[in-house]
Amino acid sequence: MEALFDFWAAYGSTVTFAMANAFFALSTYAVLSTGVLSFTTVTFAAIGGFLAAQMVGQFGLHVYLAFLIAGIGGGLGAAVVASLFLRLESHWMALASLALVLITRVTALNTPGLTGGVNGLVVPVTISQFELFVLLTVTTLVFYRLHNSWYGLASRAVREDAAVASTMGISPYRIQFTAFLISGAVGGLGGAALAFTLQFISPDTYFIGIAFTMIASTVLGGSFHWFGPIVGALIFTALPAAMQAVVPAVEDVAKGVVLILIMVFLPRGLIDPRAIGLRRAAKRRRDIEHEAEKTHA
Amino acid sequence: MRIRKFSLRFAASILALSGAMAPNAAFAEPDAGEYKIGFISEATGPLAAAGNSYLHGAQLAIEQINAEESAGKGVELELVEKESGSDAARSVQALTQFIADRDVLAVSCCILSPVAGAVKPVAIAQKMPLVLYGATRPGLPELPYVTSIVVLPGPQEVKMTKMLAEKLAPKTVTYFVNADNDGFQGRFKAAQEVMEEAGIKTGGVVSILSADTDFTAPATQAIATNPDLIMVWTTQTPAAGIIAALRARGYEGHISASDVISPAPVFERIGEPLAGIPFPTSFAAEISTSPEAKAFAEAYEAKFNGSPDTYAAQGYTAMRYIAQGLKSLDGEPTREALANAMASIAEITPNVYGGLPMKEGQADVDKALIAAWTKDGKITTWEGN
Amino acid sequence: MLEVASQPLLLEVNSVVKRFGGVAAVGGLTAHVRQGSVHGLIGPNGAGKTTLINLITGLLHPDEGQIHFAGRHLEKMKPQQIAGLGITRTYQNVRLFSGMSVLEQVMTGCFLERKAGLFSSFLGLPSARNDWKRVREHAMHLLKRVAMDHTADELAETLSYGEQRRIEIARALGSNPRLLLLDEPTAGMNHAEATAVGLLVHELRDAGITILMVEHNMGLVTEFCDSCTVMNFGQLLAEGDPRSCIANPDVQEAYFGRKNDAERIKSLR
Amino acid sequence: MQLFVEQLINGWALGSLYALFGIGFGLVFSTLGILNAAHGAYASWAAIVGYYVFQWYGVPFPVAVLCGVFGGGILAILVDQIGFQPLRSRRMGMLGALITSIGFWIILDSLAGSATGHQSLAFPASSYPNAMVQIGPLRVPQMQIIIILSLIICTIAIHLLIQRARIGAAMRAVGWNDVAAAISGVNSRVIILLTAFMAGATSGLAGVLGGIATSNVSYTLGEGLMLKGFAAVVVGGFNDVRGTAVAGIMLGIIEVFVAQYISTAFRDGVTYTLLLAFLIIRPRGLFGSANFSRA
Repeated sequence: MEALFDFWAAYGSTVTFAMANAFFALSTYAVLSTGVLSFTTVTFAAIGGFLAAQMVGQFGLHVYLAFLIAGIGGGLGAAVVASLFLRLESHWMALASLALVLITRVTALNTPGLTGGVNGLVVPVTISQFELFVLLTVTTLVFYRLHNSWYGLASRAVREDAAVASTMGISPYRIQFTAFLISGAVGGLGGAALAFTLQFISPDTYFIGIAFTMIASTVLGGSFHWFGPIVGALIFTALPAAMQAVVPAVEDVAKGVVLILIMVFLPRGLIDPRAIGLRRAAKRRRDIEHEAEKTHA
Repeated sequence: MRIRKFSLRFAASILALSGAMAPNAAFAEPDAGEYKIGFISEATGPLAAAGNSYLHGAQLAIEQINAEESAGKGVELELVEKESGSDAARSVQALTQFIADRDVLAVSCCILSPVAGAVKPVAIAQKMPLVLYGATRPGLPELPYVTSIVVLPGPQEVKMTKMLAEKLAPKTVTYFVNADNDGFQGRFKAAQEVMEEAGIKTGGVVSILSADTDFTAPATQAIATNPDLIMVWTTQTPAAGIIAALRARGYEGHISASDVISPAPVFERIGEPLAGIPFPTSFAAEISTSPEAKAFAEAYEAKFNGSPDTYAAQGYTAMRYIAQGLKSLDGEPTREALANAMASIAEITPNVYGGLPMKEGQADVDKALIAAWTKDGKITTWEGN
Repeated sequence: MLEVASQPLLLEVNSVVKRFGGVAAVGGLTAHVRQGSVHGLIGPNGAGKTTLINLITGLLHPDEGQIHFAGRHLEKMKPQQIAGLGITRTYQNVRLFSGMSVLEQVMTGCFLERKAGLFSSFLGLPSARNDWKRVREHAMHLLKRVAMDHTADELAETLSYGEQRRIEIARALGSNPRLLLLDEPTAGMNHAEATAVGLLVHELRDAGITILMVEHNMGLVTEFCDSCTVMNFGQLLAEGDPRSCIANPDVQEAYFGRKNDAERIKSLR
Repeated sequence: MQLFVEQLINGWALGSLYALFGIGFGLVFSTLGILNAAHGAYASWAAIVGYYVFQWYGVPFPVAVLCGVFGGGILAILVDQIGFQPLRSRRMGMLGALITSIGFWIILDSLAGSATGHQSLAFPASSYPNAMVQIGPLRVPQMQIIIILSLIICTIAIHLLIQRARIGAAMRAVGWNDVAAAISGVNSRVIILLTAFMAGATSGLAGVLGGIATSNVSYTLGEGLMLKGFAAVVVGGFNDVRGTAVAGIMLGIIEVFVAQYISTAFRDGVTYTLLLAFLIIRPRGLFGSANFSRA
């Protein structure tokens, strides 16, 4: 029992970080599930993180209120980004979003009044693992509901074939714009979650590291179902901790190798509803053949 | 049993609190056994070069402490490392893992001030003694749990700047400074103040960023101000690059730098252009004369086949500090007792600096060495040539 | 026939030009589709038939000319707006959504039929749930119509090509269109299957849907189309009653001239 | 005035490095459709290979540079064949290759860190031309002249190759549509290998020359080049090496002038804002042609 307790204490923080990363992965998934590869989650996270930190630090707001403001701030940021970026073709879109990540850091570095500049901000309060868990559960519930709604159906159609979807009366722009709003809000929440988890944020907190963690988590877990990013974030966060325990010398190399292996052997990620359908179809075909053989015999 | 232990420990802590003068009181000894010290290392990532020195210094200290039994009779310390790559999130994770391990009594961490800032609240909240070994932002230590054995910048720089003003008598000084590093901003301002008080003009201030690598343009900019002395207040990689670029572009005037250029690999990389450039440091193996410093340098040389730099000295000191605190405890040591014991230490012994007073959990050295590389790669005392 | 000829025009294509890098895929074409008719669009490969369909549905925009649909100009509209007017289509190479079940495909086609807003459907309000159920039944009904209801829960991409075509038709019917554009609906089908499609087309027409279909099978065109347009090199070759169109010597030459073997072409299609 | 001209040349040389790197990065993006996060590692490794070849064998400067360039090219081929080739047959699009390249980035950077002992190394001053050349009143370091000339030569050579030679036509075909290219008789495997090699070698050249000129051979070398080279490619337009060259030089000069005359704090901000502005207002870059699209 005590050993279990120790284990939890040791790796509890990994779970906390995994949950924070799950927000980022879900935010990335929100746009990716409408066929947009975007790194702008980092920007939304920065907006949310610094907003939340300032709300709590400067104005003494309650953490929950700070989360709310972070989500709204991220969503507003996303509205601006979407209106600028959605006109671009997919490749340019990805590049523009990458450029925005770089700009976000430079901006954060040069606005010390808001972000603390190079010294960053100490976030004076924290949230419990349980609160974070509840928040993530609620967010996940949102994704679950969206997945099983008209929006979910339309977004999948837009992702698979935007042109075909548009001839059915689905506006890809509106779906993708909505996706950005969701991505922004969830990214903002994630930024706040990270701020309250780390209790210290600086412009480097919201930089390339998060961008790659979230993309990798999403693709690793699977970008075709909301459960994928969550699984991906958990694995991708736990991986370094596990690697450190197993092969500390080549931790980073091992992380990279795992990433490549997964891409080569499981390109659609761990959670893939389509694979289930394909397996079922294959089984059915076998059954039919089986039946046919039986009747022959 | 429990009550007796409690009262004993209570007595011990009273003693420890009241008597920093008697930290090695023979009657109070921790129980024999193996205890772990957590070390959040930075052996990969942007600061790996320095990170390795800190780690080596700490490893050597632990080895010596165990051999000498200087943390108590039968007390065996084990150094447990967790890598952070200078990343705040990974550092926090490493710390919480140490906190979860009941055998870990204290943790040492962090080169970067922002990372230290991230780790600090966790250590305080979870009551884990944390000894900072690299971060220099003022105000980081918070008794009893967070202490720092790194000397804050300031006095050393002032001392060197005064010396330079006096010996070189420059008319114009141009400064290089890290735009994105508070520590160096502070050092630059302290130096500039000294110079301007002495009536020496500021020719220009050239800002660079830590991640920069190309310094031909900044060097051109600095040379164009026609300075008699160029003071380089930047982190290691830029400092080395700036000095190389200044010399490559034909600047023949005086240059000064900070202790970032003291490690041997920097000389290996830049070579001759570094010769004769003064820098302040609190430890340099070749010119620190105390027997402790000599012994440390010899042991380090034997173990790692290279002379220790100022970072190694800090890693070494951090472990010595923890051992000294541990030794003053009685019975089964707890983190809280260790933190209190360390908080009450006024002088770390033995130390390689020839005196390292601790004030409010913050190391403070007033002896600064002004050193410089020779052409053949040795550090000597700078005489003002 | 007379009956159809008296019907008002539903779709008018007026001197439409579409160029791709200097080559005119459609070069000043004019064509008319009457309401309540089954209109064939025929012509050899590369004649610009699919381009025309893309122009009508807004996937491409004409460089010159106008397209009218029930009195509205379509030239500058976005595909989703055109779909909103009641034009839907199928594709030459079946374009079903990967990873979706058959029912989901058809429900996506019913997107315009939904009444619940994003928010109420997200909150799962009873009205939204009822709406979802209604559309689902509608979709099932459409699947039954194309005789694919038994595959509702299967992954569409695991089905045969002919089955996928029928699902695509069901999907296109989802929003109760006024004009249905079928791009080679019988490609890759045997005669019996193709005839079934022809019968389905008539059924749809009788239910009030106007149909414009690209078709290579001359037998089907003469059997099922009320009128037709023949294209070649992006231009109009003939328009009118299918039999007279095919009898037109220009059409004969353009369509069968080079190979001079209509039967062989038919069998290849 | 002299300062102005000297800084102009400094900026030009710096920008030439960005452009050299960017040409390689852009080649892979426009021809193979891969957004390659590992590209910076090619430059780091090229510099490291050049450094160790010199350290171990004491070869003359041009040989060390050539070895580095060759190393960069070979590395690019290895990464392509191990990481990207398996994805090609599956039509994974940009995302799959991006993730794999992130994996390679982590691995190669980490190995490069080990190879250099996490230190920043430097070529000894005696190993390369490090004198100053007197041009009128100006004194210009020899390395800057070498860098500037390297970019000019590489740009012209690669531009001619792509525009004139048959290989270039084939590369464009593969870039346009690999299926169509295969049908038209282009051996796309050979073209892919060749493109990868050229890309790695060009970026490698930027790495070696930059490593020498800035006395900084380390695993972080490529990262810096990557951020700015990426900007040069976007501003210049992906499928035109001339655009990348001009944009790179421009960015270098702007960067130096912003630092000299305005403030270092704004330097990167100006670069990236310019980058974003180009993406949004003129996504095809300075010289980009209108018909580049890969849906």
